Amino acid sequence: MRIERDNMNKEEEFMPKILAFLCNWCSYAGADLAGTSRLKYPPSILPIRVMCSSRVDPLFVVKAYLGGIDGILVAGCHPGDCHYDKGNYYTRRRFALLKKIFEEINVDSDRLLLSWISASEGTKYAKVATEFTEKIKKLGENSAKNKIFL
Amino acid sequence: MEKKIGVYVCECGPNIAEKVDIDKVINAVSSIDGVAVVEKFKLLCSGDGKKFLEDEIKKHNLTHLVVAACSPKQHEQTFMEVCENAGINPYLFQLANIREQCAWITEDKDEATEKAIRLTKAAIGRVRYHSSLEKKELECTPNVLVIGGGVAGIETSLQLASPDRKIYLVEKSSSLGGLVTNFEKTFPNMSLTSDVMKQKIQSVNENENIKVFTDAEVEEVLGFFGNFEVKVKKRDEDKSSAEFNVGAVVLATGSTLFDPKKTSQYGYGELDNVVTALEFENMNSSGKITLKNGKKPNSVAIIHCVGRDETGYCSEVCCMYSLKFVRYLKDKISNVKVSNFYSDLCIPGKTYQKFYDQTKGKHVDFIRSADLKVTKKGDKLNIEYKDENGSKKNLGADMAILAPAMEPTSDASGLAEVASISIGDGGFFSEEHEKLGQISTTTEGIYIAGCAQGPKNISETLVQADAVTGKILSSLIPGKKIEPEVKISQISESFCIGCKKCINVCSYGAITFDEAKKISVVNEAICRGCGNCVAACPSGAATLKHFTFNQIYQELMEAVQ
Amino acid sequence: MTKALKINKNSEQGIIELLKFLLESGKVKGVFTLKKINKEGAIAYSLITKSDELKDAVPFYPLMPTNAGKLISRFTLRGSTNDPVIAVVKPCELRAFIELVKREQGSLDNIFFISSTCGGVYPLKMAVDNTIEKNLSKYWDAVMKGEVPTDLRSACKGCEEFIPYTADMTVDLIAKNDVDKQCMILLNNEKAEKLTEGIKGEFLTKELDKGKLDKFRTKREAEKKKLFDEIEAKMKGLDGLIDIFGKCLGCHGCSKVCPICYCKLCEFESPDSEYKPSRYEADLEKRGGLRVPPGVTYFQIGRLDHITISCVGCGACEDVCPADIPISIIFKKVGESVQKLFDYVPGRDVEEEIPLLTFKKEEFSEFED
Amino acid sequence: MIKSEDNSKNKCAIVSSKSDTKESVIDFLKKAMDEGIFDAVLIPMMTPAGDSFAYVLIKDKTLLKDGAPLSPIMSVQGAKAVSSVTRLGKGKMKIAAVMRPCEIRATVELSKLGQTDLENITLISMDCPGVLPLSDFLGDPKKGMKLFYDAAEKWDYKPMRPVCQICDKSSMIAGDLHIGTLGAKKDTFFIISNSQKGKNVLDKLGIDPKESADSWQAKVKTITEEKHKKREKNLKELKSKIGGLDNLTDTFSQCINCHNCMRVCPVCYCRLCYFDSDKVKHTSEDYLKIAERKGSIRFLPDTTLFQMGRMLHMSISCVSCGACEDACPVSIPVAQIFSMIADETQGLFDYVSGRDIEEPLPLITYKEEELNDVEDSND
Repeated sequence: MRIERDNMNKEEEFMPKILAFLCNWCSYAGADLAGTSRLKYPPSILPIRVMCSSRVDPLFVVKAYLGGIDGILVAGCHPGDCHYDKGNYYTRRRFALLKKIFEEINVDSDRLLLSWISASEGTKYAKVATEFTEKIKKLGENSAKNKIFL
Repeated sequence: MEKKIGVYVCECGPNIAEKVDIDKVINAVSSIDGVAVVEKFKLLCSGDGKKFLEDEIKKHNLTHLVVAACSPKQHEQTFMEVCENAGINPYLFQLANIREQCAWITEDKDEATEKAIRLTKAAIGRVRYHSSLEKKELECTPNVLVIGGGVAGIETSLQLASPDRKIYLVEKSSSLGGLVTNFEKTFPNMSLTSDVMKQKIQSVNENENIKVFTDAEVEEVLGFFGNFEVKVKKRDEDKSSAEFNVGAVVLATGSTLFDPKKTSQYGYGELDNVVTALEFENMNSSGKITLKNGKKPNSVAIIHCVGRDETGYCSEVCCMYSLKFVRYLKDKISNVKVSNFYSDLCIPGKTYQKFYDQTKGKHVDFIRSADLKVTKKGDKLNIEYKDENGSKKNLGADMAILAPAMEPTSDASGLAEVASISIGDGGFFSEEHEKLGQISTTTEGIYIAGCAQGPKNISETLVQADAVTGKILSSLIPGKKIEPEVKISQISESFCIGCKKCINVCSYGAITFDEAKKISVVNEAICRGCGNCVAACPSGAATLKHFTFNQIYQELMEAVQ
Repeated sequence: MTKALKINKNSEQGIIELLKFLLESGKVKGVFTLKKINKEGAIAYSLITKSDELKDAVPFYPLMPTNAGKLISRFTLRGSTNDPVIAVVKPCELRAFIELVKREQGSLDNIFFISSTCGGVYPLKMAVDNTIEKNLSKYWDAVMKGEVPTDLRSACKGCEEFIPYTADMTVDLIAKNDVDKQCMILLNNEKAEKLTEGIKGEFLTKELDKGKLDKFRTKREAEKKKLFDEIEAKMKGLDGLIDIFGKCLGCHGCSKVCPICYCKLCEFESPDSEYKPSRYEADLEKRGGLRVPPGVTYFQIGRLDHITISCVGCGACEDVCPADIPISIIFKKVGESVQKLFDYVPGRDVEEEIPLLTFKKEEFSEFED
Repeated sequence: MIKSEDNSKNKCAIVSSKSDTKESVIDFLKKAMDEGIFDAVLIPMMTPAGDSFAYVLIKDKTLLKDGAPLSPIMSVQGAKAVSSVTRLGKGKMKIAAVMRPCEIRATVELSKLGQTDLENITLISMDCPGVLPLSDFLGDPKKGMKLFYDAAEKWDYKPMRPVCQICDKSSMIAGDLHIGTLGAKKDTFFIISNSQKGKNVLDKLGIDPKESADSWQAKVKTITEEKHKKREKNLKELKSKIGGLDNLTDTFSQCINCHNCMRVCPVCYCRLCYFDSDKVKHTSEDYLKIAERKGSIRFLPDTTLFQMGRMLHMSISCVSCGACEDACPVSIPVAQIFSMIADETQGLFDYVSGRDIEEPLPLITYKEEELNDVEDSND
């Protein structure tokens, strides 16, 4: 017996909801630049501004995932360019750990993405947003959103 | 008190209005709990717009403000000021970015509208959990401690000293000037150094706003930007010490030269007529370039890259001063034959190539070599080497000048500890950021100028002195208090278990350990609010103001609801 | 080759002899070891200061009532002990303590460790109805033959870290057919040599029999593979996870006894983990229904994130789980994988930095987009 | 709410349905949701793997059919579920919580302790046949299901947990509504309102409680008295077994300080337990000193202190629900011990935990003249 709600509307095309944790100094600025350059990318990406990618507690990612969010992007300055010297190196380790755990317990590790996007990489941001959205579309909706027994 | 949130959507002229159905946004958020008023306006960042917002806040007795407009990088500050003017705490405000990351990224108005609604809801969800934060002001002293009396230290001191800013210049040797005082001329324009230096040193000594300590060293630097307590001790017999407060510290301790004795291949210290660059400078300054036997050398080998393998880096300046030595030699001994042995030539920049072109020529050879060894052959020196093809060659010379690598001074690591900054590549002080923070360190208010940060020439050193001066002049203004970051981390005394993870990951040394209570404590004057410690803390004892768990969590849950 | 001390008594009695000598000679002030604490035969870790109390000590009893690493952490939490103390612990307990020391939750000063090649322990449940006592001779038989008793705890059955890393003294127990006659104590460092100076016994040089231990490891590996395969078959995405953790009571006993869980207040019991009414309303809107209290899966994944990097696979979590969830195997499996990722062995060396508190400038590019 | 030990005035309604009691209870809840009386229902439900039960807050009515009021086990004490939903505020939803009497009583205690806001909650209790020991059930859930439902039907409490076997409050009316199944026909149940809130629910559903509850009450009385007798006997035995410090210490000798009992206890509500706090962490010198005094101490040494401390902290609110015993990995009869202590401590103040929401907690009130027998008589 599996109790869950099937409240998906299958008619409509699936537009994923993707959270993007963006560091204030690089990636958020990069995302802004994508906009000011009028680059087009899917509106599926919902930005959350943090001062440094190292503020992203992996538990936010777990919570967001179990909350049913389809994809989670963590983006920060390129390694070596962290505004706070070395925060993103820790981000990378924490992310590697979390992703490994997701792989190991066999839940959607593909829904997690780490990317380095500088303030001048508007194009890269638009590209990452587009490609990640496409990837998530292929994966389909995160089934966690209908689960009752989490 | 009941929350009354005001939500204002900016049309941004046509920028948002044409791409987002603003009325739909207004509709979608107006019934949210706590939202007292939702309005749109043509251009909220304009004078009219700001006035409008201010009036609205007062009219509706708003407790919180949400503006849906452009990026916080554009106008967060603007609207925070509006809040302040209207009498609410500027941190009870949140800006939803519905322009750069919404209106401008899609042609589909429906999609943009939906996203705008989400972002606005997220901002409302977040602002509900904002807390008032108070700006803090700290008294500070504009005085500056400069450590090292070479080119960098002297230049910084002279530029900064003023009647309302006292400079303490601490030099460990008995006189000011540093390495440069050994040089007769400087490349590439071969101008006379000594006159300029003498003048500068005199200016320092005559400047009543600069207190010079020679034969002295810095024993203690405690505190933080704006308020460092410094202890200086004389190295002389009475070991007298002085204590004073400064707002900033400049590390300008320069560099020293690699000791060629550390490697036997050059025969330095064993063979006659093998001299170091510095010894040669002195020889030249004294006017007589002679061999041990008093004769003038007919052939000279200048050996570049001495110690490059050992130190693991190119010292940038040796090639250029070796060229300068060729000039010295050519000036003083006609027909002298000079052979330059190098592993790579470093001739950067817009003027050096010319200097090189003018220097090479008759009787001046440049030989790319490896596995070089200096031995004695009769009364001459013999330079054994492998040429570019790998074949063994020999060359005789009367004299060999070694151009050793530049190394950090022996007291660098001790000083780094005193100033709580770190040592980086090659043992030099490590700058805050390889690209973005060359003269600052991870400790705010402690700066590096000149060769203490890594090998560089005099002009580069002077540029750094200028940069440090600029930083200090703009951030440490006499009579003005400093405002430390407000959005900083804090650690709950009752939840902290004292595992020091936070201390480990902090780049700024902003967290100290209270040994008595066995817990971590944030130094509010130092923390810069990155939040790294918060994610490192397993028990949620650390939080980041304005980016608390709840604030971020509410924002993200509302965004995807 | 290391120096070794041979005492002509069975291994357990030999160690008791050594402990007695240490207490009586004043070389240590206290001894940490498993001990029978009442006439019913309840076994608990005890801190012993008088040598006659050692008569009830059972240093190698196949039971881990609590992870001793956690206990010694508690003992030294408020500062290192002034008086020397010696503890007889299992390899995983020692590793746990080293991990705790790295987190400032204990001090190695003045504490000496005796450990052994470890044959594993029985489930806590078996201590309750006294079945361990009945199984003792079977257990030692298996240990001497280098076999894995079938009713051991699953964490122990699949454990390959049965040789202590940082013990001062190591008693060789596994696959040695004379442990019932003699006690061979390897003295791994000068401290150990100094401590044993003056004791009656034979000093010689000796080392662990690598061949025999490798053979034993192969058996454990096979057991581990079975356990891992079993759990892997259940880990079928989120639904599999919900099936596994569905019966979790939310008692958090696993974290309470976990030696790596050292927080004063667990993140998952903090205000941040509470649901506000609005959150319930939003979730119900989406899901139609929600388990209350919510978050058992979140708790488990969160704990995996917090501790697997240092999980020593001691199995304490599973022992206390009232819902019999195979936590220890899940944590062991994930732990093995993440520890490999960072090339880290928890408790191997106190100087080895916890991977999340350090970094290399160039690494993990495979995790970046 | 009225003091409900005196049930004689109770009037009830008899609700009937097509099929069995469970179905009719679900039907009743569904109707109430249809009428908009409740927006959501808190009720146990089987987990997807089919090996346990958990409380689920249901908003989607179609899920109700899977509700399992009176599940065979108590994996989570219902009061903890109610507290989780309302601790931070009453919220907008009107919720019916269908629970066992001991769960309702614990909820009432938590409400007194500020751990739940019951304004939007309607507490519905049911006659409780007891629950199976958790470990028995988890060992073979299929067998457990059959065992439980067969026994429950016959009101045979022998397979149930020891503390359930001696529960004399298994039909206690403590919530807003009580569903009586004892003495009812298979497809009916009695419903009794116990508060204005409960009355309003019945009103809105057009149910008029005008029938006599005598037959239910008679049956309750028989069973309660039977269990009460057994209770007196068992607790007397227990008392002789654990009385005295040595016996007590022996009883807790297997305790491994996992504090599971405290964590699952519905009335242990502290964010950080005193016994997990810094206050119980000593220096090595202190530990050694204690050890030296006795020659040897178990480590950690404070097991008995923890249990006695817990008696002091929560026995006054203990509802004898048995969750602690279920969660104890070393099978200490904690629930029976605490139930015994609770009888004594609550008796001291003529207090019955969870009986009445208006009744103040004994230790936060006092009378000027009371408890003279605990005072030194020399005054």
